[in-house]
Amino acid sequence: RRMMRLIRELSATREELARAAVEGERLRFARDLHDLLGHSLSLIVVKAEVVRRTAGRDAAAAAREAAEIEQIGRTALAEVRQAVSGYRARAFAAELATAGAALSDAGIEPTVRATAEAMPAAVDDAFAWAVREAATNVIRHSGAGSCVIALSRTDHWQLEVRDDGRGVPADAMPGNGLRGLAERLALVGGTLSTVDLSGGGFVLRATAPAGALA
Amino acid sequence: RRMMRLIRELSATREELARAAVEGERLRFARDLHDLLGHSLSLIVVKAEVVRRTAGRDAAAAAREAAEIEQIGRTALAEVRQAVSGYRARAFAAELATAGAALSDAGIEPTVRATAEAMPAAVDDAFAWAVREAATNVIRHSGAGSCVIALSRTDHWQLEVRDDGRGVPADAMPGNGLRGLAERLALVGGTLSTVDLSGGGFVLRATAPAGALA
Amino acid sequence: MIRVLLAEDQGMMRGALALLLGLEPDIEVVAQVGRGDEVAAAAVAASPDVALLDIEMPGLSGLDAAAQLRTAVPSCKVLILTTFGRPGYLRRAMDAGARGFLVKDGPVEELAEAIRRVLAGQTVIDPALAAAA
Ligand SMILES: Nc1ncnc2c1ncn2[C@@H]1O[C@H](COP(=O)(O)OP(=O)(O)OP(=O)(O)O)[C@@H](O)[C@H]1O
Ligand SMILES: Nc1ncnc2c1ncn2[C@@H]1O[C@H](COP(=O)(O)OP(=O)(O)OP(=O)(O)O)[C@@H](O)[C@H]1O
Ligand SMILES: [K+]
Ligand SMILES: [Mg+2]
Ligand SMILES: [Mg+2]
Ligand SMILES: [Mg+2]
Repeated sequence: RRMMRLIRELSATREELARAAVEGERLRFARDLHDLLGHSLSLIVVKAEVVRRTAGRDAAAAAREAAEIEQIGRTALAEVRQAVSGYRARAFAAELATAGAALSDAGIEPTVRATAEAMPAAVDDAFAWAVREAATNVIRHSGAGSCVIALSRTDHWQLEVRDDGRGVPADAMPGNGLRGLAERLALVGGTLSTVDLSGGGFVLRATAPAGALA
Repeated sequence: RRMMRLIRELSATREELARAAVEGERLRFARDLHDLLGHSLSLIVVKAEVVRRTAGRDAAAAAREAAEIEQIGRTALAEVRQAVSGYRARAFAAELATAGAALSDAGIEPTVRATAEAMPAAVDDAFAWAVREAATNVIRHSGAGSCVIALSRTDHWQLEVRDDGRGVPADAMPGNGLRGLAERLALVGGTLSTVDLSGGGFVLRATAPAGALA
Repeated sequence: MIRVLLAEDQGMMRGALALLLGLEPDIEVVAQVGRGDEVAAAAVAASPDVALLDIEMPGLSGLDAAAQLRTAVPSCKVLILTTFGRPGYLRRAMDAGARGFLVKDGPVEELAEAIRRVLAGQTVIDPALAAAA
């Protein structure tokens, strides 16, 4: 009975937390958005009003105001683009950092080789999932001493997680982790493959097309 | 031991869910932000360029373009504002919790009856104000032992805060609280009314139309 | 002529608003400041009928400047001009004695009208800001 109550309580807390996390994130977004664009857009509107009211009287002044509007608009646009890719690019980077720390904690030396190029948002999200699942598996199943995580881009995006552990035992059961990940990757037109190096380690390879939708 | 494992598993699931929820929100936000503002800002930049080039030749055309920039900028700002209030954590729920705690602290037993239905953002904000002002008044003026806060929706939204205190004394002075609240409610097309139960308590009733703008 | 004081820290915004208000036949911008802590002194010197105050300014916020103005030049009506309403701003503006609360990007004709109405004793609150309050 105690257990039942515990389960109920934990599950309520969990929902609460998920909701709180979303709310917190929303609030943060709202504030960012507000700070980022409020001033620029207001200034654009008021300056456009100046142009409208003075164009007939002083063409040179109107042209100068218009040039300033252009400049403010371009800067704001660049800021929006930066903010958008900033929000989008965070998932993979965050998971990569978490995975590295978790591997270290488990006594498995992590090496990361990642291109600095920004992935499209959909790939970033799918690969965030992949690196999390792969690292969890390495920690749980490999008995490895080191693990290399490599992100590269050729004509497609590729994430490889390679460990030097014991590989897959003969009596291994297929789990949900890899199946779910394969489904997740398929959603962005990507693939999942694994290579069991028979006693010499395990490789997980996720790919996604370079032209995947943003 | 079984319990320990259960707790660990539930806590892992919980983190997972929170992370998934936040990631979903982040993506959604990035998409919104981009669609919302990228287009408007690009258009503003292009039109400002037109104004800059034509101001010397055709003042009327320049003024027309400027008016359009004004309009685009204002609409974008209005959308940003809407996003900001839409993304903001619901104020009413927070104020309701605060009010309940403050009443309890003051020795007034609170009872809350609220529909789970979500109010439009504008109503939520106005009612947040109302519940704060009403609870403050109950604590300051009523001498009540209990207070019922009820939120309901029929063909309109209604918030009622009823206490069993001494009611309004004959020599009461009109304050700013209720006047300000009435003005605030009027902004969303709502109303404020109060009923003095002559020694048997006080009722504050705020309403807002069901179709109030989100 | 309605005498207006304009407090706004963003120079381009201040210049544009002053220019636009100056185009109104019955309005004259008699003082401009870019810091909140210069509002009271400028108002004492220029004796404006209405002060338009931005909220986020260096030195002192427009909300606190409004409270100072109430004692420095009690006859001067305060209208808060802001980009966005942050939670609590409207409430604090009203508590500080402001009679108006408007967005900066509204048409200047509406701003001029709000100035006239505030002078006539009315309260003017932008619905978009009220919703965000
Ligand atoms: N790095 C690895 N080294 C050795 N074996 C591995 C490795 N990664 C996966 N495996 C083997 O593949 C199996 C399937 O992995 P999968 O992630 O699908 O399931 P799981 O980890 O067992 O359970 P879960 O559903 O919780 O992820 C594992 O049970 C394990 O035997
Ligand atoms: N729950 C209540 N019980 C008894 N009297 C009340 C109650 N609520 C309001 N009143 C009376 O109505 C008056 C006006 O309330 P109002 O909220 O407008 O002003 P206030 O609370 O006195 O001051 P403030 O401007 O700080 O809100 C109060 O002073 C009080 O006499
Ligand atoms: K003038
Ligand atoms: Mg797994
Ligand atoms: Mg009160
Ligand atoms: Mg400012």
